[in-house]
Amino acid sequence: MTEYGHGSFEPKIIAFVCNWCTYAGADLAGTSRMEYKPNVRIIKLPCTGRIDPLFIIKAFEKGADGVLISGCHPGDCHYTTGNYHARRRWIAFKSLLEFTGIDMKRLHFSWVSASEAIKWVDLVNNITDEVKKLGPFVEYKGLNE
Amino acid sequence: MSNKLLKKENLGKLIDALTSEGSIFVAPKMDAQQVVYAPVINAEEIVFDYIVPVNSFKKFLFPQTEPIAEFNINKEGVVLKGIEIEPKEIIIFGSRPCDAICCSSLRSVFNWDFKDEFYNRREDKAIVITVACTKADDSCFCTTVNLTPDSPNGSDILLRETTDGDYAVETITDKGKKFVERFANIFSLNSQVPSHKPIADVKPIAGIDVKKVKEYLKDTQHYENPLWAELARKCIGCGACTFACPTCHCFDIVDEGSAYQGKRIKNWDACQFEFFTLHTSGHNPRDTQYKRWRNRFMCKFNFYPNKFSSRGCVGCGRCIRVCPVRLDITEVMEKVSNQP
Amino acid sequence: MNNIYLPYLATIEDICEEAPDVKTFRLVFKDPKVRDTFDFKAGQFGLYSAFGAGESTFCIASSPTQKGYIQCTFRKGGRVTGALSDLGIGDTMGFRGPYGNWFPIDEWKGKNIVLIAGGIGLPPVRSVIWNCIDRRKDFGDITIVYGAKTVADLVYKNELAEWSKMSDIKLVQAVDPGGETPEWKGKVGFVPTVLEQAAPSPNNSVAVTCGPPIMIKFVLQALNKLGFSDEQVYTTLENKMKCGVGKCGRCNVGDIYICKEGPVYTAAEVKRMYNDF
Amino acid sequence: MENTLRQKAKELLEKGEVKVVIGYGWNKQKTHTTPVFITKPGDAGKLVFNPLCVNNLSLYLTKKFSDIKALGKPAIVAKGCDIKTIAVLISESQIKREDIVIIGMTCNGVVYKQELWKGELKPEIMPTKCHNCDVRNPLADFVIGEKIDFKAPDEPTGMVFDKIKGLDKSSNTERWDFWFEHFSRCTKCYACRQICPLCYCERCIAEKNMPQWIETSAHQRGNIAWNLKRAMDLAGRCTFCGECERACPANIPLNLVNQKLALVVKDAFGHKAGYDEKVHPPMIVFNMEDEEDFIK
Repeated sequence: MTEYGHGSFEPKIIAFVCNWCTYAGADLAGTSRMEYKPNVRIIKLPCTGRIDPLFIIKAFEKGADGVLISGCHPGDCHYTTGNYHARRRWIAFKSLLEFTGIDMKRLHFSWVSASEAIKWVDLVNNITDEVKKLGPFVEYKGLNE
Repeated sequence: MSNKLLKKENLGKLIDALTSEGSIFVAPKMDAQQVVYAPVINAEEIVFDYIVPVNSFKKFLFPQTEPIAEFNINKEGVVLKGIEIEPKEIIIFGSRPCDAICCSSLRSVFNWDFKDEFYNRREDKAIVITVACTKADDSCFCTTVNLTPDSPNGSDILLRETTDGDYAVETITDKGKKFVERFANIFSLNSQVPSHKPIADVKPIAGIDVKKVKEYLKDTQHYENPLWAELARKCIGCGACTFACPTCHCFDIVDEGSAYQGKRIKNWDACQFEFFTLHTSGHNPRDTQYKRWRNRFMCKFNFYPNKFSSRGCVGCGRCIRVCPVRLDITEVMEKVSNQP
Repeated sequence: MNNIYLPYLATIEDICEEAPDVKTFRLVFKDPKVRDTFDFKAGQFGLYSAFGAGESTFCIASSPTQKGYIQCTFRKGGRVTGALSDLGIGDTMGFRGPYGNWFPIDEWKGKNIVLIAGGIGLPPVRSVIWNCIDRRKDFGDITIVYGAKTVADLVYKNELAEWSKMSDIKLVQAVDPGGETPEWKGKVGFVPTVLEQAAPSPNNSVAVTCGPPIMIKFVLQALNKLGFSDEQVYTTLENKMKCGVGKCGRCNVGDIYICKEGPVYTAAEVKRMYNDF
Repeated sequence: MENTLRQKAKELLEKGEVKVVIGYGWNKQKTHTTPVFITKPGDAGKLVFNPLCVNNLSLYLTKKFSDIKALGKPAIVAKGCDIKTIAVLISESQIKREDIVIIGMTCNGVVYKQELWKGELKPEIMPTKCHNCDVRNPLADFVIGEKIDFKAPDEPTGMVFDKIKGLDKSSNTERWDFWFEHFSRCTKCYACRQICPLCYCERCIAEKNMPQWIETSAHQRGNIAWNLKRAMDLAGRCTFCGECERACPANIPLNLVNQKLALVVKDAFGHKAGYDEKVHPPMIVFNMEDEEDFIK
């Protein structure tokens, strides 16, 4: 624990994003030369509907301090309804993780469209700050031994 | 028969003495509303009123998950390191005669050809202190498989409860003898012959002839008997019986870790699982549940006695108690005994 | 501590793409001591590790007479073979073995040898083939019958060409009907049929067969028809294995632990086993 | 009641309307009931029904029991709660209603574990599901037993729900420690999965190894992943038959996670599993108006 002194801890955040909206939004942020926190690692998927709850568990298992899941706004799904299905799943999964005692400040959901580069930048910055405040996810990391 | 006595009030002292030396003291204790073998650090944790713990103590000799090697993958190649184990002394207190005998069974499997040092080193450091059974339930069937509630085989020390609530000590092996000598101040000398509590009266199940069962299984023709499918029809294919069984030894070897480093781990596995024998090609030699169940039965009454010259079924009854559909191995033994 | 589960490390020196998804690796042990002393017999197998993925079992496909390296041929199928297949020349993998029994080649001195293989069943037979070729004068006639689904699926294409040129070996190649190409010069038909046409004599002969279970079944029938007794026919049994050393409990056919007492059996022995294939 | 059941079973088999009756029978010592498969009318006398009949036999209607399927059309002896599972199986196209005959048993409750039975059914040895049961008089092809007068409480009550409430009130750390302790006992025997009639996948995610999603080791990492995934996959489907918890050799309180999710699904999507075989399970459909205030 001591090795993570305040301020020196840089959280690892895994973002599962959909190909069509959020990834494009993040891409826009990049091509527009917007600067944002480098703590997020993006994993692109075809659609938020493709995100199995196990992906999130796996991210925590592999050392993520926070997870962000982001896709198209309702109604904007490239596959028409993928994000509606995903939303249902998140409602259940979020409650399950909460019930298991995982701090919901470590798991974030958002809708970011292809044009919302600024929203993406703010989101990542905010989440990074929030997770940074929480410190490393020692509970889950402790499972490694 | 030695004339030593282990007073119950001295158990705490024994635990303290052992744990201060770094040994592990395992005894029956309550965990999640059931009695299990688990490490204890004081005598108050020990449960004395039990029939057999729900788990067997094999996990202390053959851990459910045991790393066997570590590897690092880098540009130059792979650095591989075998795990070295130096187990601590482990005392299994409150074992039952049926459990105690599992050591010789597991040892036979882990040594019939290649020698598994992981098992051997652990077992070498284990001292099994058995308490003869004064109680049994309707799942116990040790006498049916030719054991008794006070049989000494497999134990290092056999304790018999006295009417005063203490234990009369009988050392069975050299290991046990040395142990009693080492703690001479704890194992007190007994001037009078103690009166023992009566040993549990476990009647052999009428209609079961274990010899007959073994003979029956030797005939490869009997493998085809539709009886097997019928008897095992309700089996749901979970691994509860195999994980509870003191002599089930099947395992899997898996790699865990990242792309750069990881461990190779030996994990308990169960012959009851559908994918246990599945080939990559898609072919599965034991593709239906009854075949898997038959294999387990064969393992207990054919492979163990014939191949490993040791005991497969010890009659502890765990597989019966733990089975969610109450598939009773003794009912199968009876059916097989009655085959022409 | 003697750790029976600890593999030797080996470097992949060469990779040959035999057929779609089938590769042959040439492995050289890293430890010079192992490299010099390692010995095995044709028919034995090993457990090959792709670190991080696990271990997979297949036979040693090279001949014991070829020293300094071993070869293995496998088809990419599951997790481990998939990971192995991703490795390249110079990469490190693990090998545990040799395990199991072997073809009693020494007992076959002076006999005619018939080798029958189908598809990916050729590797164990190949070990025997090279072993016999390297000691050619010890044996009588050598007949090889090999077939695969399609021309592309034939493994060891270079070696097949080499064997076909040898005057003291009779090689019959075949592909299943529909698997032939316009250039195909070999036979078209299933292995058992091709075998019957080739009609090797059972006199003073042994036969070795390896391939998919269904092929073996019909090859045995064909051999019986040709007059081979079950004692004259050898085959290998393949089962899933994890430990390779008779402990993990999954390769058994009834009371026979393939990893220890197998994988090589005569057809007569196979017929006496519990029906647990 | 048992006689009527036996009579009915016999009749169905004699007429050839069904080929097998899946029901409960005694074990040899008559201490436990166990699933039996009656194929001959003469064996119908083996059928029993009493508070020890805890198993949810609808499990045997699923595909994985191919040899039972091979026997022919089944009749199943089912309590109201078991019929709920059958309804979910039908709604998920695992079985067709017309392919089975349901012999519904009216039920005053069963024991939580058969070992608790001392000859009398007392509320304290009954599982939470029985205290909240609103299907004591089942809907089935045939209903056997007297009509039972029992009204389920409006709000779910009993140990499972009390514990859920308790956990909901406690802190993240307390909850994490609670589950950490319980999941640490998991031995990955998969009895919870095998006994669950709704865990009918041909190849469970736990057995998929390309990649290995759930580590097979029984260490905490693998155990948590397994238990969370299992619970998640039952969200909106679990009918609270309680078989997983009963089957668990390690006494992990699986009903808590399952029922927590059932409550969440009921609140969020207004769905209760097992009451209508014509309604799709909630996780495969959606509503435009689903809650989304947690999404930024």
